[in-house]
Amino acid sequence: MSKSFGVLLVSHVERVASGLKQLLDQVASDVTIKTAGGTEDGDVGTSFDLISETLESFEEDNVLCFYDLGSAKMNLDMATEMTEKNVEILNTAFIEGAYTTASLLQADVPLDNIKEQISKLVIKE
Amino acid sequence: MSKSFGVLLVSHVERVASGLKQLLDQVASDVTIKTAGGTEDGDVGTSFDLISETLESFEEDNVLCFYDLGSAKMNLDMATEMTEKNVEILNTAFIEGAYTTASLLQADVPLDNIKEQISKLVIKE
Amino acid sequence: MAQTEKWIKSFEHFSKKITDEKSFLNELDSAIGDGDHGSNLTRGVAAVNEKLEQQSYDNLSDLFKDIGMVLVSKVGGASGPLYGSAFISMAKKSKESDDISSLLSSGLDGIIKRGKAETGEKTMVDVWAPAVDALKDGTLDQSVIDSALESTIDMKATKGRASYLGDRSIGHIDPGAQSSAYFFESLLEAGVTDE
Amino acid sequence: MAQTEKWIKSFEHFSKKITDEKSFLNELDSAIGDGDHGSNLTRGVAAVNEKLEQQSYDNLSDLFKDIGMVLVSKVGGASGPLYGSAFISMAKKSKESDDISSLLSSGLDGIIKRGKAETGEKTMVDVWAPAVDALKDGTLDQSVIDSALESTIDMKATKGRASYLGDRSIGHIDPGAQSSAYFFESLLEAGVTDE
Ligand SMILES: Nc1ncnc2c1ncn2[C@@H]1O[C@H](COP(=O)(O)OP(=O)(O)O)[C@@H](O)[C@H]1O
Ligand SMILES: Nc1ncnc2c1ncn2[C@@H]1O[C@H](COP(=O)(O)OP(=O)(O)O)[C@@H](O)[C@H]1O
Ligand SMILES: [Mg+2]
Ligand SMILES: [Mg+2]
Ligand SMILES: [Mg+2]
Ligand SMILES: [Mg+2]
Repeated sequence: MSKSFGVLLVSHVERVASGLKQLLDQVASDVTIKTAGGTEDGDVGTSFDLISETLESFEEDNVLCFYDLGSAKMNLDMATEMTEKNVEILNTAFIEGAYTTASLLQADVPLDNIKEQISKLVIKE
Repeated sequence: MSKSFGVLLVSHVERVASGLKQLLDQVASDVTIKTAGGTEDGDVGTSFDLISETLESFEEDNVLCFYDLGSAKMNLDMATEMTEKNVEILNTAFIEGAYTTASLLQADVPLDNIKEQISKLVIKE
Repeated sequence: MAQTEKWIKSFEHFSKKITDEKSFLNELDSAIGDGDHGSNLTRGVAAVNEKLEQQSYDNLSDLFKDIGMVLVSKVGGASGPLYGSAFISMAKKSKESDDISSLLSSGLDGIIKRGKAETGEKTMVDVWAPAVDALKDGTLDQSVIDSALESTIDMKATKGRASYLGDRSIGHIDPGAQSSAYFFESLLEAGVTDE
Repeated sequence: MAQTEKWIKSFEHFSKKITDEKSFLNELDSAIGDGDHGSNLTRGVAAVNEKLEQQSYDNLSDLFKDIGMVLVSKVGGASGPLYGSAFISMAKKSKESDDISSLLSSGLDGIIKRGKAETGEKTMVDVWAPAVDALKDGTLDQSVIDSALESTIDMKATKGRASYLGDRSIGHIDPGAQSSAYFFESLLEAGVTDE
């Protein structure tokens, strides 16, 4: 845990989430990046339990979350309401927002600047 | 080939491309969706050869392409210049743009309307 | 019959309808979504039934909370957090009231809080809202449910997956509205709504 | 020595520099990118060398075309289509001219067409553009290359991966500018630029 923010990637598909992590790890090797992809049975969908467990498993107190489609957001919202962690859900383009954020976290850019920079990637809500 | 447009997904990571196809297949079972993810060795990156071969392999004459990061776009541009196919590269959020487009192709929405609908997802270039 | 038992009875009706109509719900969802609404809810209600068999309840709050959490955990689609939030919201409300229209009204609040949909956006809210209104007036019956359900056909979806389809979402029943219709029918059949 | 041989010689120098400095290029790319620029180009030049060993060339156009296509195919990162487009563009140009500054000028055009970067965006263009200008004036030497390379340090990247870093891209040498510096040094060393 060398940065104060962790990143959680929530996708309907396990491979999308874990593949995206692979992409981000290349540019943000010191950022903790975790995934909650698919349902617990490995189907397409999202799992509140998986999201919650993954959130709790961060050493970091602050977690920035990215998601693919709106129904993932609802599970994320619920998990956020039930955790002690300081969670922020970003409504950016999933891959592009997560990529930019991870790059900037790696470079120790402050959160406010990151948010400003990714504000042009907000396409949801 | 039951629709006049195919969809090509180009990602730096094989799993992201194939996972996204899984997500789109659910909502667009009659749309031909193909992927060119990662390099030919399975590393993170994109491959001009893989993109070109995949483009050629479409039965459809018209292919709509989505990509994750800018360097994928360059390989896509080159492949586009070298094919006889009618290729259009969309600069939308990768997952969200491809998802919306596939859904609308499935519902036989004309291309112009699709483009208008995804214009708010354009975040690149 | 105690309210708790009536609610359990009602959930049994709901389970059966969902499970029997799984393919139909999937079909509705195929037209304007990803085709899994029936499968999602069938998985959810099966898990709830398992839970209810193991447990006995002497108050509505515990019952609703368990139903809600199991649905949230097991459904896997948008309808999981939505129905889940309805029950969790009812669990809270039932600590201060067992009035059926107050309960379901807070269930609706839970859905709206979670999904941010208003009426007219072609979602389950378009069945829940008129049904709750009718409950308040004491006029909830099958015809209220049917016409609420049918009203979703001409709507254009602006929330949920169907919203990606824009105008092409028009002309179809919303799958979540259909499952919600089953939900309110089950309440009527189990007599939960009789005071 | 014929131009073709000089160019092959030059590419050998370039290959050796890239391969020797692979880790350094990766390091530069780690700071503002994904850390693979050295590995990408090493893979690319190795594949070109294999091709050149199998083939003999009596004209620049065939040579450039083969180098360009192999780089496009094998590099796997942005620098593949960029260097590739430079060589493919030079292949076309060499059919009408073997003037070194005309050739490299069209190489630069190829890069710009592909990457849409202007000077000042912290990319390989910031070495190519001043180097081509100096070639036209007959003033290209190591110091021109060095100062072009160093000029990228203070630039903010607005193209390529480094652009995601915004202001944080400032203070680092651009990896593609570094490999391009090797490219022009190799031209000097092989005497391609001597008329
Ligand atoms: N934001 C929302 N607000 C209210 N209801 C919604 C919302 N999003 C989706 N729904 C309801 O959920 C139903 C779809 O559920 P389901 O198929 O299980 O989820 P998913 O779309 O994730 O596959 C829709 O038919 C709609 O009634
Ligand atoms: N649009 C562009 N125009 C010109 N040069 C670019 C552009 N994008 C990237 N580059 C160059 O490519 C280099 C990175 O190459 P490389 O690491 O091989 O590719 P990738 O970024 O795909 O990993 C950068 O340092 C820069 O010089
Ligand atoms: Mg569904
Ligand atoms: Mg689903
Ligand atoms: Mg790189
Ligand atoms: Mg790379």
